[in-house]
Amino acid sequence: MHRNNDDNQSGQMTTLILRTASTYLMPLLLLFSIFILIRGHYEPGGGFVGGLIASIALVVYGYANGLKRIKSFLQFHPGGLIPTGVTLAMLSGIAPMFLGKPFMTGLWLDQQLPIIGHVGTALFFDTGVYLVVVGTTLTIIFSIGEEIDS
Amino acid sequence: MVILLALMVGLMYAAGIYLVLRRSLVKLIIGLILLGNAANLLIFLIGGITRGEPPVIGEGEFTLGEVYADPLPQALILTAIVIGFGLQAFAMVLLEQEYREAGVTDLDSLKDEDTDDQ
Amino acid sequence: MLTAVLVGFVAALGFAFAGNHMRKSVSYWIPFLPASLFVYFALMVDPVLADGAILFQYNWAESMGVSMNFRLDILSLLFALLITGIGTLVFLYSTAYMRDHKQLDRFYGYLSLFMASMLGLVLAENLITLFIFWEMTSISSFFLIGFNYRDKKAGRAALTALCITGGGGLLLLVALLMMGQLAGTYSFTEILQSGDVLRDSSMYPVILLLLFAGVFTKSAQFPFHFWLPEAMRAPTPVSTYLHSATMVKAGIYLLARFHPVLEGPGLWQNTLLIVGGITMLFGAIHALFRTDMKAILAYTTISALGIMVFLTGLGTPAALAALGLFILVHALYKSSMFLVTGVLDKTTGTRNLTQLRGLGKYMPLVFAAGMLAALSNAGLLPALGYHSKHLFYEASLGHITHSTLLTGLALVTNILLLAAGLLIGLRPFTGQPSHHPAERVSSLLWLPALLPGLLAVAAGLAPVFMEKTLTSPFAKELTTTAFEGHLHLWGGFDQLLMLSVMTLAAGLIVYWKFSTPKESRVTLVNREKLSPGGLMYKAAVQLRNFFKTLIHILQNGYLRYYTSVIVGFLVLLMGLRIQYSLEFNYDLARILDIQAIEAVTMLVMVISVVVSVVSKSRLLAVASLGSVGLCICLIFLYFSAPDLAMTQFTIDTLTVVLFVLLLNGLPAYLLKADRGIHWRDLILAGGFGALIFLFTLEVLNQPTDSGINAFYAENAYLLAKGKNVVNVILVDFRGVDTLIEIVVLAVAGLGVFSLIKLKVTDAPE
Amino acid sequence: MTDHSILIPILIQLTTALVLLFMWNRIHLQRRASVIGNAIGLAYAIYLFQKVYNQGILVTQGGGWEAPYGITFAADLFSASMILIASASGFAVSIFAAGSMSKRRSMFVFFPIFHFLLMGIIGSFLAGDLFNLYVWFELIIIASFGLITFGGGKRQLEGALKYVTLNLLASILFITGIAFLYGLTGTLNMADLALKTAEVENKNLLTITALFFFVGLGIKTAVFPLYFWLPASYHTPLSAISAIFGGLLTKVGVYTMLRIFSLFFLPDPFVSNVITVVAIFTLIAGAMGAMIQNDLRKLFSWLIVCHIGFMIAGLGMYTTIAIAGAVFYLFHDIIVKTNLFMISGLIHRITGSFKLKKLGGFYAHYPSKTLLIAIPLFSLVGIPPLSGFWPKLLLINGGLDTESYWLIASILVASFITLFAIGKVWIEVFWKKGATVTPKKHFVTFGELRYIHKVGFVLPIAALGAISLFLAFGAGWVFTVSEQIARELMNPESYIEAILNQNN
Repeated sequence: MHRNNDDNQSGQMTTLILRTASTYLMPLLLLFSIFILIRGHYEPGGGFVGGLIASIALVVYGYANGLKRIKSFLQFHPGGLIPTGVTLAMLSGIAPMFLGKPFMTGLWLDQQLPIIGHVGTALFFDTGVYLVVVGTTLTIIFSIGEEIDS
Repeated sequence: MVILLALMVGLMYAAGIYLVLRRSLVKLIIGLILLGNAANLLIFLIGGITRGEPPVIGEGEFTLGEVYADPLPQALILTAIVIGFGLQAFAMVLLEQEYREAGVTDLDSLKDEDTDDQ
Repeated sequence: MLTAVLVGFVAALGFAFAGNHMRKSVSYWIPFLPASLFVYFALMVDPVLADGAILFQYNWAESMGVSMNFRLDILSLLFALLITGIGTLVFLYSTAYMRDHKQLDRFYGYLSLFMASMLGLVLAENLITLFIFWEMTSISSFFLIGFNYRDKKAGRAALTALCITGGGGLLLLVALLMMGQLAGTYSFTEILQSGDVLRDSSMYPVILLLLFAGVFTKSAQFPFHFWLPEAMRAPTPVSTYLHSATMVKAGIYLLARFHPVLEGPGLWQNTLLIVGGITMLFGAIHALFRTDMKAILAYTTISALGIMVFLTGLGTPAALAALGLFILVHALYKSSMFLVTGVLDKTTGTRNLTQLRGLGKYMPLVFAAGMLAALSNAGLLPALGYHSKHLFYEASLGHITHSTLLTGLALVTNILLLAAGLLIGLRPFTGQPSHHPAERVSSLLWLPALLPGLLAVAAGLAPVFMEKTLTSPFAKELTTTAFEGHLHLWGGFDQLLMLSVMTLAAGLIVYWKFSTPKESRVTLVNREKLSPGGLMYKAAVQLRNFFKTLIHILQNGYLRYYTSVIVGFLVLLMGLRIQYSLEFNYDLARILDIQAIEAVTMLVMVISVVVSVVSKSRLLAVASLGSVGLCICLIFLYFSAPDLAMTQFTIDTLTVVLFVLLLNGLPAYLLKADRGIHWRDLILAGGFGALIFLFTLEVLNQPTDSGINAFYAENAYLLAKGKNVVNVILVDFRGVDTLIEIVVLAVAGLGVFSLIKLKVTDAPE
Repeated sequence: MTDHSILIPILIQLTTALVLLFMWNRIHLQRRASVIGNAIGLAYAIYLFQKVYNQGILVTQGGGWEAPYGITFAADLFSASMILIASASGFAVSIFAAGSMSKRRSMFVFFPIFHFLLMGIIGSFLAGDLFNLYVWFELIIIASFGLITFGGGKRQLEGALKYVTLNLLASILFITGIAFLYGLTGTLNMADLALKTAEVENKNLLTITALFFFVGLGIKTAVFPLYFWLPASYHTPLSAISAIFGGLLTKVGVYTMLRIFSLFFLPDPFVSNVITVVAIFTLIAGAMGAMIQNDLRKLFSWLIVCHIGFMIAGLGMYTTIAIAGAVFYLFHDIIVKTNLFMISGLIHRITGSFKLKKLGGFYAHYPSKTLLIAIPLFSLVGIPPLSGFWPKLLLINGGLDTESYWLIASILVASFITLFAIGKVWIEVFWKKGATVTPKKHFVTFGELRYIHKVGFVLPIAALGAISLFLAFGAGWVFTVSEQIARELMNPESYIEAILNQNN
C-alpha cells in the first residue's frame, strides 16, 4: 500500500502530511464513529455509518503508516471482529426468545443512562453491526493490501 | 423533480447495462456498480420524495409530524447499499484475481470452459 | 399373489448383496424359485377357467389412484405360466451354461429381477403399476444385453434397446394416462367397462397411436425391430428368455389386454394388419439370409411377433384363438431352438451355420430337441404348431374383404419360417461332422431344450384339452364372444389342409435352396445404411451434431452475449406487454417541481454517468463513478434522507479506495469495440433504460397508501424508544433484515479473504 | 398459529457458522462441528415438519411487530418440507465435505460459508416478507460466490466470473421488481401483498412487474434463455460445492417462483404463457446440452437446466395436479442432484477423471459402489417406480387437463434424452473397459484414503439414495403432501390469514 513512498519528493511530502494528520485524526475519527453509533437511535447515524467511519479512519491511517503499524495498533486480526459482531447481534436477537417473545423483540432497561439514553437490545445489536462493518471492511482492504505488497 | 429523477434512473440503468455489455472486465464492474446505484435510486424515487422533512422525531415530540419522508424505503436502501458494497467488493477482488490467473482483462478471451465439450 | 410377484425382487436383491461370495452350488437351488411359482400358477388354472378373472387387491399409492391390484384371467395366466415355465427351463439351463462365469450373482440377480417384473407386468390390474413393471422389464433387459459389459458392442446394443423400448414406453405412458383420464380410473377392470367412452373420445386415435408406439417398440415391429437382433449379444439363456419367449411378447400382451377396450375397425385393425404383415414377412425373409444361428432366431422371432400383431389385427374370435395358441407354441419351440443353439455354441465355440455340420451323431438328444422344435414350427402333426397354423389360416381366410391377400401373406411367411426353422433344427446335425466335441453334453443343457418339444407334441395330441383350456376361453376373454371353431387332428380334405401341404412343400423347396448358407447372402440383405436401424442411427448422429452446433451457438462462452440475451429477453417481454398498457396522465405540477440546485446536481450527475461510460481513461471512469455516488448522496440530502447520505458517502469513498487499490496492477484500459456491436448494445441498453423510465412514471402515478409508514411514525418512539425512525426500522422493526445483512457483509469479507489467501497448488480436487 | 421457534433452523445454522469461525484453523474440530451442527439442524427440521404437518401454518413476527409492519416468518407445509429436504441434503454434503476435502483445502472458511449458505437457503424458505427474501437471496449469492471461487484456479475463476455477473444482474432485476411492487402496493409483507395486488386496478403494471420477477428469479432458477451461467460454472468447483449448488441453489429459485407467482401474479394469461413457453424451451435446451456433453459434471449441469423445465412447467399449467407434480419433482430433484454431484466426486476420487472418454471399468472393480450409484442415476431418469417417475406422471396428467400438448411433448423429449444420456454414462463409466488411473501429483486416490474418509464419501451417497427410495416407494404419502402444498399454493387464503389475522 505504501509502494509509492520513495517515488519522489512531493510524494514523500504528501505522505508525511498524511501520516502526521492521520495520527491525530485517527483516534478522533474513531471516537466520532462511536458517537455516531450511539446517537443513531435518535439522530441520523447508527451502526453502519459508525462502522464505516471507523473503517475509513483506520484505512487512512494504514494508507499513511503502512499495514504493519496498523496491525500492531490493533493487536489482532480484524477478521476476528466479524464473528464477534455477528454473535453480539445474534445474541441480542435471541435474548428475547428466552423470555418467550419473538426473535429480535426489543428489550429495554427502565432507567436511562447519561449520554447514551435508553439502553436496550437495539444498542447491542447496533454495536454488533458496527463491529461487523469494521471487521469486514478492514479484512477486505488488508487482504488486498497484503497481496499487493507481496 | 420526479421526472428528472426518473430520467436519471433510466439513464443509469441504460449506462449500467451498456457497460456490462463491454469486453473490459473493469467496465463490467463499473456497470454493475452503476446498476446497483440505479436500483437504490429507483427505490428512493418510488418510495416518494419529500424535501426537508427527515423522518427523525423532533426534540420533545413523540411522533413524526404531518409531513415526513417515508422512512421505510430509506431503511431498505440503507440495507441495499451495504449489501451492494459487500457484493461489489467481492466482484472487484474477483476481477483482479481473474486477471492474475488469466493474464487478460478481455472478457472475450474467457470462454474455453463453456465451449470445450470434450 | 403379492408374494408370488415380489419374491423375484427379493431374490434379485439377495443376489445383488450376495456378491462374489455366491457359490456355484447355490445356483442349483435357484430353479426351484420359478418352478414353485409355475406350480402355483398351474394350480390357478382351474379357478380361472371357472371364474373368468380373479382379482387380488393390495394397497399402494392409493392417493394417486395407483394400487398393487393383480388380475388373473386366462390371458395373464397364460403369460404367467410361460414366464415361470420357460423361466424354470432357462434357470435350469443356466446352471450348466453359465457354470464357469465369475459373476453369477449379477446374472441371477438380473434374471430374477426380470422374471418378477414380467410377472408383475402381466398380472397388474392397475395401468400405472402395469407401466412400472413394463419399464422394469426394459431396464432388466438393458442390464442383461450388456451383461458382457466389457464388450463395447454389447454396451451399444443395450443402449439401443433401452432407447427404443424406453422411448416407446414414454409414449405408452401418455396413452395410459389419457385412458385413465377419460375413464376416470386406472383400474383395468373398471376401464373394461369404458370401452365406448374411449372409442367415442376425440383422443381415441391419439391413444391408439401412442399405445402402438409402446407396443411396436417393445415387440420389435418394423421399423423398430432392429434392436432385437442386436440384443442377441446377451448370453443365450437371456436371449431365450427375454428376447424370444417372454419380454418381446409384452407388447402383444398389451394389445391383447386392450383389445376388448380399444379394438375397432379402421385405425386399430388396419395399423395392426399392415405393421404386423410387413413385420412378419420382413423378419421371415431376413432370417433366411443369415448365417449366425442367433441372428436367424432373432429374425424369425421378429416375424413371429409380426404374426401375433397381425392376428390381433384380424380380431375375429378365430384369430384371437390362434393368437392365444400361437403365443404358447412359439414360446415352446423358439425357446427350444435357442437352447439348442446355445448348446452348439457352447460345445463347438461357434454359431455360424456355415461351419456347423453333422453334430447329430455326437448329440442325438440335442438333435431330437431341434427336430421337435422344427416340427412344431413347421406346423406338422403331431406338434402343437399344427393347430396354431391351422387356426392362423382359418383366421386369415375369414377376413371379410382381403382374405386372399392376407392368406397369401400368411402363406409366404409360413413357408419362409418353415425353412428357417429347418436351418436351425436340422441342418447343423446332418452331413459330414465338422466338429468333434470333446465332452458329453450335460443333461442340464439338453433336457431344458428337449422338454418344450415333448410338451408341444403332448399338447398337440390333445386338441380337445387345448381347446377347452386355452383357445376357447382366450377368445372369449378378448372378444366376449366364444370361439366356435374346433381343434382336431384331422379336419378332412379342405382349404386348410391344402394350405398346410402347400406350406410344407414350398418350405422344403426353399430350405433345399437355402440349405447351404453363404456369407455373401448376408450382405445381400444387410444394407446397414438403408435399414431402419441404420437410418435411425444416422439420424441420431445428425441430430447430435445439430444439437452440438446449436448449443455452441447458444452457450458460446461470451459473457456479454449472455447478458445481452437476458436483457434482450426482458425488454422483449416488456415490449410485448407494455404496448397495451401505458396511459400517461401525470400530475405535471408534481413531477415538474424542480429547484435550481437540484437541477445542477442532476446535470453534474448526467455528465458523470456519461463520462464513466465513454471515458478512455480508467481512472477518470472510476472518478466519475465516485462523482455519481456523491451526487446520489446529495439527492438523499435534498430529499430528507440524512442517514442514507452519510452511508452513501462513506460507501462511495470506500468503493473508490478499493477500486484504486485494485486497478493499480491491471494493464491498459481495454477499449476494443466493434462499431456494429456498439450500436446494437446502445439500442438494447437505451431501450431498457427507456422502459424503466416509462414504467417508473407509470407506477408513480398509482395511488398507494398502505398506512405502514404511519405506523412507524406513530410508534417509533412510543414503542421502540428511538427517534431516528430509519434507524429504529433498521434495528427494531426490520431488525432481522439488518442481522442478515451483516451476515452478508461478513460472508463477503470471508469470501474476499479466501479468494485472495487460498491459492490452490495441488490437483483440481 | 404463532410459534416463535420456527426460526430455530436458521439459528442453528448461524450458530454453527459462528462456532466454526471461532474455531479458525482447527480443521478437525471444524469438520466435526459442521457435521454435528447439520445433524441437529436435520433433527430439528424433522421436528418442525411434523409440527407443521399436524398443526398447520406456523408464524412468527420478527421483533414482535405484527404484520405487515415487522418482518414475518411463516412455515407452511411447503416451507417445512423444503427445510426438511434441504437439511437432509445439507447434512449429506457436510459429511461428504468432511470426508472428501483435503486438510489444506478445507482450511479457513469453507465450512462457515457453507453453513451461512444453508442459513440463507432455509431463511428464504421461511421468509414472509419480500424484501427480507431479497436479503436472504443476497446471503445465498454472496455465500455461493465465496464457495464457487473457493480454492481459486483459472477454470474456476472463469466460471465464477460469469456466475457472479449474471447473479448480480439477477439480484438487480429482482430488487427492481420489488421497488415496483412496493410502488404499486406500498407494502412488502407477502400476505399483505397478495391482498393489495388483487386491488391494483391496472393489471398491466402488475404483469410487467411480474416480468421483472420472472427474469430475476429465472436467472437464479436457470431457465431458458437465462441459464447460461449454470453450464459455464457448475462443473468448476469442488464436488462437495457443486453438490450443494446443484441440489439446492436453483431450487430456491423454483421455490420462490412457486410461492411468489401463486401469491401475486397468477392467474394471468400472459405470465402463464410466458412461463409455459419458457418451460418448453428449457426442457429442450437442457436436453440438447446434456446429449452432447462428454464431461460427467457438465452433463449433470445441463440436466439440471433440463429438469428445471419440469418444475416450471408445473407452474405454467397452474392446476393443483401440475403444481403437486412440480413440488414432488422439486423434492426429488434436490435429493438426486445433490447426490449426482457427490457421485461425480466419488468417481473422480477413484478414477482421477470426469471425462467419459477416460472413465470406465467402474462396474468391474467396484460392484457394490456401482449398485449404490445406480439408485440416484435411475431415479433421475425416472425409471418407474423410482422417484423421478411419479412427478412426471402428475405433470403429464396436468398437461392433459390443460391440453398443453407441446408441454407434454417436451416433457417426453426431455425424459427420453435424460434416459439416453444416463444410459450413455452407464455404459461409458461403468461398463466400458477402463483406463488405468494415472496418478497426478498430490492426488490421493480413494484406495489411499483413511477408512473414516472413505465412509465420508460413501455414506452420504447411500443416505440420499435411501431418501430417493423413500420418495419412490412412499410416493402415495409424498403425493398427499405435495397435493396439499399445491392446494395451499393455489388457494393462499389460509396462508394470508395465518399471517395477517393471528392473535399474538
